Amino acid sequence: MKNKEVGMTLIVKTITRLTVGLILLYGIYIVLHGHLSPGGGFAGGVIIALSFIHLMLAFGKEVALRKLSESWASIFESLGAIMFLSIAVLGFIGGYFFLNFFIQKGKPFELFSAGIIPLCNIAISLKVGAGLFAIFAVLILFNKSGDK
Amino acid sequence: MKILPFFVIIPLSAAFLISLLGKKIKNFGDIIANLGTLSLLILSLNSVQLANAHKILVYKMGNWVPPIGICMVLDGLTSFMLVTVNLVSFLVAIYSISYMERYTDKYRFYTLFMLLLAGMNGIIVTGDLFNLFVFLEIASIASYALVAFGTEAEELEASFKYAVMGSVASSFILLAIALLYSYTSTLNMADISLVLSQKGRGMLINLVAILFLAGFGLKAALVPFHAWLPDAHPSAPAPISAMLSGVFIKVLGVYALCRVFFNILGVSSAISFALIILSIISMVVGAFLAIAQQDIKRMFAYSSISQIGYIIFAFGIGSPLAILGGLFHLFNHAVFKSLLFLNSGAIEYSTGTRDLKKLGGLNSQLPVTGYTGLLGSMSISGIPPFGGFWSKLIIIIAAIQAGYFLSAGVAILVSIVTLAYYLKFQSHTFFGKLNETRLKVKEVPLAMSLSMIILAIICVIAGFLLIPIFRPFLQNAVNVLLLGKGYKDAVFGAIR
Amino acid sequence: MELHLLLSFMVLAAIVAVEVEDLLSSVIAVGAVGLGLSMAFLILKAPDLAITQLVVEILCLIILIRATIKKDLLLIKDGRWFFNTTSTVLFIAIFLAFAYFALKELPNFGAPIMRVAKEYIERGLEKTGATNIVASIILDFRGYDTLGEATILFTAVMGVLAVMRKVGRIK
Amino acid sequence: MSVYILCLILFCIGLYCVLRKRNIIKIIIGLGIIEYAINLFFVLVGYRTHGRAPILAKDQVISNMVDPIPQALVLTSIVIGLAVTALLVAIAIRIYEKYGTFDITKIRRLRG
Repeated sequence: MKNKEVGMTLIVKTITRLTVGLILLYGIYIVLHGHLSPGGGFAGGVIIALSFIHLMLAFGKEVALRKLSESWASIFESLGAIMFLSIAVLGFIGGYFFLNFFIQKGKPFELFSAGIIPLCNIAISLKVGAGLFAIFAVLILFNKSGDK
Repeated sequence: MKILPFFVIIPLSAAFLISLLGKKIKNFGDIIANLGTLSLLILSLNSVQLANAHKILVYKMGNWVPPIGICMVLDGLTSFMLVTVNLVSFLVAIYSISYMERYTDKYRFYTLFMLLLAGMNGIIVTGDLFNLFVFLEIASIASYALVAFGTEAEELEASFKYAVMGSVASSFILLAIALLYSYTSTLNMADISLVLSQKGRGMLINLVAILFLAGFGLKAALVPFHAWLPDAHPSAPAPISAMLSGVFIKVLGVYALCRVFFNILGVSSAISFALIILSIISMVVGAFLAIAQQDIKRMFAYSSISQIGYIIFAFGIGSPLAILGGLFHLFNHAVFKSLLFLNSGAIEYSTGTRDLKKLGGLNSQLPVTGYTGLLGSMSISGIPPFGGFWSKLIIIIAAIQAGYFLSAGVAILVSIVTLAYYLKFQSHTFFGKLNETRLKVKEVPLAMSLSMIILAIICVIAGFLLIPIFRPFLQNAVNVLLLGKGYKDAVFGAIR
Repeated sequence: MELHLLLSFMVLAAIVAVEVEDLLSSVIAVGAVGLGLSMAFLILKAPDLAITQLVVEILCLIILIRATIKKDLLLIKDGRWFFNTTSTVLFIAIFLAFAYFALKELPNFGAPIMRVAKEYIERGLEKTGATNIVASIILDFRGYDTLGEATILFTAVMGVLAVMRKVGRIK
Repeated sequence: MSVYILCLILFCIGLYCVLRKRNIIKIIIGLGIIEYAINLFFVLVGYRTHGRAPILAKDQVISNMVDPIPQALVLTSIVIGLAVTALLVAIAIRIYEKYGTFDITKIRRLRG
């Protein structure tokens, strides 16, 4: 019974269980098609973060933090940042910082095209999603212990 | 020429690595931050040679030709600012090894510190107006967080005030960039300058100039916009106070102001008049408020406002000699103000207070801090033969040459007031009777003393920058500002 | 025309957000401004921005509500309220009047110069391979800006984590 | 022209809120409104009458695209706004914990 006290009502929990996966998938879709259609790494990353925040709001913080803990979020964020920077630095193999170095691969209008742009989108979404989740987790956790 | 992007890559990768591994590996932050700042210092010294040899170098990001892509520009002013920033940040990083032991989560401090440094280096090397704004925001956000790093009530309050003022300043700058973009339809600095010279100036450029003046003036803490500085700078940990007062307000305020006004918009007589008025008020108000302070760091913070007034005053006059004096004073102030803030940090580290009334006679207990502090104070109050004397002398001579007799008189008067409050600082802190309870106070650890000693040595020998061998270091920077709107031709010439 | 309506709605919602006494209502009103902005982006043919603004607005709203919930306060007015407000309004009015004359020199609404943008539109696909021109600008032509942007978010996260530490100093 | 003025009015409402309001959350809201106004201004500047979104299509040639640069810049600017808001809210929560109020007149241990 004690478990039911955490989070919101049953209706919200059921709906959340149904929608949260879809939201996550939609975020990933937006990230992967960033170079073809509107969206991109930032919007997609924020949507991914929102799906976890959704989970946290509906089920209470423990459930969400079990799926992705705060320190892991921080690590993912740093990894995303390092990935983005290394993609930029890899441009030096073509002679310039931020050179789009394998532009030749892939045809336009296909998922695998546009050189480094999809890779950058993935790196950014990782960074943004994890970073915003970390911010939110810290703000929530602070409240819990802040009330003595 | 290939070195330019590394001024941003090194601090950024250091920040990311420290945040990833700093918690796991002990002392990882210390090592990476010090190695990073040391390599940046070496690179920046190298850039002086390059700037001297080539006059101007343009790095094309991703091999896009500038109006299309972003470019980085290395010229005399860039290399001058890079040396100033990276010199101070290297010494501050050494100092932080011991000092930051007092705070929890040291690796987060180093992460934010490297991000602050990345932001400042990014501002200096960029040749694109919007890119300048982006890096300005990186540096600003890092500094808001660093001011609140102690998480005490006063620090949070100061940080909030500072963050609100800083965000308003950023939004002014962004609005100005938006107006300028819609007028010229380009973002590259040289290209904007080119389009403006074809289209001529109207009301719109005046509005843009006012917005830039308000924005960068807020960042530089010129007097009507100064209210955040005396709270924010003392609240930060001492190494960050040194960075903020020493280089941060100069890069975000003075450098960006000069670059925008001298090289892009062009200095009209109204602008230089406004700069002179604001700077005179800053000098006087900052100096007189500094006398009244009992808190060491607050006194130094007001003193920063006053000294920034001198620098902006020199740029307002705009003659070659004045600009030389202004840039030289900028360098000197970066060195001695960071030295003084590090001294105040050392005093706080040893005695636990920064209240002038509770201190006294520390010279016997803290000899290194005492003597370096004495050198710093003498330099800032303009006693020959220190660097501060020469730079103030040049500025005053230039003011007299240009016919600003009244302003020159005010500048001399403020210099005397400066001497007065630094005498007060010295007599209340290092001389006089030692408090009985402080007999056991010990000198600060080696890392802290080392960086203070190096800064004091630079303070003493800074005057040698004026002799012919080292003169190109300053003179190249002066030439860039004197170039004025010829900047665009230089940049486009370097691309071809 | 619909743009004017939308902008007027945003101005009204902003006034409500500024002037209403209850904090929660104020936060919700500012959410209305943000969603209006998202729709304005859609009308102005900026779908990328519409999506980003929408999701960022939701996140901002959650964070702001998180800060305000269960925290009441009384708005007090200080003694020089009238003088201060008048001077602020006067200052803003001067700014607006000045801006009105300055804005006349801008190119007309709906006719940008597109000095550099022309290049991006014409040769963006062949140079970068991305069909979304905005994506090709933010990640290739001006990718360095995006590195800065990602760093800003990183800085903010680090800043929040640093500010929210329970104990700042080792005693 | 009139849309530019409306946009600047929005900017001024935000500025008024930052300068005059005494509540920390209201100040954050004011900064948000300023941010919105500038983003909107940037996009307005790049709009082209009867323009199309700057996304290429497979089967048709689009000649009248709106200016894509402001959109790229505003994307950056939105994220900056989010970052600043998050940091300010974090500081505000800490201030509330220390002082027990959001009223800026009661939070005055420092003198400006």
